[in-house]
Amino acid sequence: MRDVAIVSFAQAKNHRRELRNEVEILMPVVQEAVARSGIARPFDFTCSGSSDFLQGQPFAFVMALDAAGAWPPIAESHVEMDGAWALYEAWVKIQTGQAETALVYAFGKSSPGDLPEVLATQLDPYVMAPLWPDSVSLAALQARAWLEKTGKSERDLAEIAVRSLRDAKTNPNATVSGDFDVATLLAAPYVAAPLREHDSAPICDGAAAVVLVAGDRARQVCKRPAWIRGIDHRIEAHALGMRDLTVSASTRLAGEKAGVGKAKVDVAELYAPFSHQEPILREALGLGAGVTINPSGGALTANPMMTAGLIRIGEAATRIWDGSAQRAVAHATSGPCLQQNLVCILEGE
Amino acid sequence: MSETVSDEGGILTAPHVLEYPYRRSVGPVLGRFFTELRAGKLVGVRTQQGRVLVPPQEYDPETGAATTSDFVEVGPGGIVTTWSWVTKPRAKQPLAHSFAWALVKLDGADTAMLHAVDAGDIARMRTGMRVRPRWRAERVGHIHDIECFEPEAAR
Amino acid sequence: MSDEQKPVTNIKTPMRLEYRYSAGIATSRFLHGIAQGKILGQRCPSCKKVYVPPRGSCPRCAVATEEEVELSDKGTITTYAVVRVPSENIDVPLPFASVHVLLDGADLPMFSVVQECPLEKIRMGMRVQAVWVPKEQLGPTLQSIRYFKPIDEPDVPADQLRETV
Amino acid sequence: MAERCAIAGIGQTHHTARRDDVSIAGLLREAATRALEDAGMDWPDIEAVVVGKAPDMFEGVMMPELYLADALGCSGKPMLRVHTAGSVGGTTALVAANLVQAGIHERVLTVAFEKQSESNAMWALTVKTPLQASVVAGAGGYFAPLVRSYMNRSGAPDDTGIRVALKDRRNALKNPYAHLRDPNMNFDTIAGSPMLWDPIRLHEACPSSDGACAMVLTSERSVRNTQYKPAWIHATSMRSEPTQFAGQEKVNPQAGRDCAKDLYAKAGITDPRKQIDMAEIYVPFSWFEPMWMENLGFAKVGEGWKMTYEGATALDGDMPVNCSGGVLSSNPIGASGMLRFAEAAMQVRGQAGEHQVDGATIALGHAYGGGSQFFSMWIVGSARP
Repeated sequence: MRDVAIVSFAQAKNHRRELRNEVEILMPVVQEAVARSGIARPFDFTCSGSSDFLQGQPFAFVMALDAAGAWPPIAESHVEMDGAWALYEAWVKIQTGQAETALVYAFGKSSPGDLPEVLATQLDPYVMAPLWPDSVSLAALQARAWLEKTGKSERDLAEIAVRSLRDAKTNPNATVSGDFDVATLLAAPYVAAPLREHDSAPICDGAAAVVLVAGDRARQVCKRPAWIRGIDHRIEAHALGMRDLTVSASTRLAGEKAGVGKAKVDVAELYAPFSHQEPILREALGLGAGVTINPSGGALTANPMMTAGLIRIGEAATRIWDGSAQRAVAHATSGPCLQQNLVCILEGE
Repeated sequence: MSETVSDEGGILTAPHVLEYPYRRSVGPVLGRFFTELRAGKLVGVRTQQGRVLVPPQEYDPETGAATTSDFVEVGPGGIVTTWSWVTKPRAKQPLAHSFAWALVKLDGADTAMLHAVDAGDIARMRTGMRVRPRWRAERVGHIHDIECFEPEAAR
Repeated sequence: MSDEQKPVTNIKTPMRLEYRYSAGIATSRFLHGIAQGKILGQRCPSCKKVYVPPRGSCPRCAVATEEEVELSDKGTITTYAVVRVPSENIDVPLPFASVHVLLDGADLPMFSVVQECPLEKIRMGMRVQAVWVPKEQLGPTLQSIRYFKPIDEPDVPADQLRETV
Repeated sequence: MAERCAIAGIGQTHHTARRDDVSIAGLLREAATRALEDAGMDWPDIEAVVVGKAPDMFEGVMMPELYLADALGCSGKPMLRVHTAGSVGGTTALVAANLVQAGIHERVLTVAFEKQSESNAMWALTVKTPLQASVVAGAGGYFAPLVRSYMNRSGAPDDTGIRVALKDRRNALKNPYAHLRDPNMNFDTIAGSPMLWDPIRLHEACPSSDGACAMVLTSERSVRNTQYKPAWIHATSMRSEPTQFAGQEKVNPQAGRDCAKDLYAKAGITDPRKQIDMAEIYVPFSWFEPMWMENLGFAKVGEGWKMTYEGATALDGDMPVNCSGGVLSSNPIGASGMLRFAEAAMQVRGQAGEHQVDGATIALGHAYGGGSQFFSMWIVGSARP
């Protein structure tokens, strides 16, 4: 495999409700990522991630191209997925030798609709979607299964939320942050028992962009490139009643293929939009007590759909650039109850 | 200005509805499932490895291999393998009052299916409890032919 | 159930999702202009081209656009089609002429409709002007421009429209 | 450094207005199992799956690849979902090919589909957005003015579009999978069909179809000994430009010209009309054949219509185009681009049956999408590159 590094990352502040259109949100983010990369346009490849259903408009990604810099014409593609998978496609393109540089971006506007209801349209259209189960209720099925299997409590989940919100205080882009205590959080009513508001990610709008560069060129433009030392993604059965919800088999497999266990991990940015999913992911990736989890505050403090996975990779890269980590793991997820997962290993020189 | 259009600090917003009455062809396997539902029966299908999938699928989710033509009547009772409690149901959801979402493993099935459980109160819900379908009187061959599940103990 | 009932082959799964659409900054400014009977484009700071309706960027230069330019409500048809098939998103009675109109002072055409003209008389290069709803009905929507109508000005030669289809 | 990539298996469904006999999963599996069988493989042989389709509103399933993972034997495997508007079928094949070319996977299944009958294509393509005066009536309403501009600039005879439609519909009679197969279709029925989006007549427009296409792409060492030898990818390219900007050339878009130029350079093609034996190109409205002939460099600007008029693009012409009947005869939008790519590969494998071009060894697959702004292409050959 060729050496490929992340050399820049930018993201929008993750507002709960963003009234700008997708081009207006993306343009400054893409410009910032491009400026920081030290690479002049055009990029050899551009790839983006988004989903039409979030804002209810077909071809939202087509208009978003206005922000990318697509003139003269560029080699470009789009996944109807989180931008983390767009980054994977760009990494593959570089591996084929057809590109040395790539711009990856993603955007998501969830605020125009009722996101938990919109996400019900992701389900099997014959036997699940017609019941309109919301995404929080489905996650709660998984949470209960996990709590009952492990003997953990709702207090353990609240502690994850408290830590995330505290860590997000240093993240200027977080939607929510602050000092909370477990007892206060536990006094709140259930949203979908056993989950309370703090157990699920805030709904927000956002955008992010990343620049990838191959080989020595990365060293020329970046003091300490975040090298992609492994990247893999796996999916598992869709129907919730056909899999063991208390583990994440696809994350475990992707982590093994990416090589998480080959060396010590300093930091992990895990895309866990629900509190109980963080320990499920930690277990699947074999991340022990010595690993700093989600120093950005994670998805529990900012969760722009189709973007938060790419943000995990960008946040992990940031820890490599600033020297606070030598080896970082980034994770992205998609689908109900962690159906599809991507794992990316980043290392400093 | 139209009353539905709002000016929010200079930016205009307006309601947008994405609506379509989708009509889905279901294929032979789900077709059998819905046909049996209309008759007040629940069936699964056997995989080549012998597992019984409920709802039945044309394929084994583990391997992609086609399932067999062996349909197996299951239930009607089953056990709740996990559940969550909805305090305020959304308009499109199966029940208008508080209810549980549950994965229900029907007797004779190897997989669990998603549906609502009308237990009245969260205190009546527990993992492992037995439930049975509450059938709609007018059935058309749809997942909604099961209005919901309800605790067996209620009967 | 009667045994005569046919097997189920189809199900109905209606979908209705409600959203609150936001027009964004540039389009909102444009629509506020329309509500005052003005057509406001935006000029690209880099290539100086004028966009209408503006979307807040020049896709050619990939830069944000800010500078507003008031445009004439007269323009030239660069190309057109006569629509004779119904479409759920369109309220105009059939058949109608769907046209690309290059407003005077703009550098790319906007999509609109021409009326008050026999369909067979419509041609590329034809000069047209916006017909607005009555002043008291003006609102922040493109429906404030009912349609374009022909005006008595000489056609613009085709070679001058080449880059503005 | 790229690995050679073979097209080892190809499958498609019968395309029709409403495939009422299958589920969405069943539709994909019909194409996929045919591709697997053609490649001499079964589900466990596949390492990764790449799915493509156009807007999710068609079926009303958001990111349907999640639900389809089980149906495509994807449990424990990587799955990608591509969406680049109408070009998506082609782009999806290129993303799948990249996985092999990069040496990441040995055997990749790629599937593209659309089950348009679950809703309505005109609705799904131009969903009404508030605060805008919607005057574009579906794809036909969008492309008809561009066709008029082409007619005006080129001075092409008015019946050029009718001739293209007649050729493609006749070709479709030789393709058992095609949607529109009317043996009585003739010049007069096309000419006499109603103008939907004047200058586009009903029979000069593509149908709305349900359908799927699948291919098994493999590394050289994974090719199995089956009835047909594999096709080989000689070159790929993709190019995009923004939807609308000042000074844009919409009739003969630069993204398409650049894409073809890049493609030919990679494939060592200097005279496309001589060196390419046949082409499957994305022609949803008949006039796009001459437009793309110019855009792809088969004809000089303004002269693409002459190829149609002189019969060059007919099955027995010197540059056969859309021998399968093309998009004009079958249009499951998400799959339409992949069908072009697959039909090109079928030709160089000699498996195109009645619509086979004798001795085809080099073929072009082409797809475009959005407002004539997304292009993807490949050159495939019977010989290893």
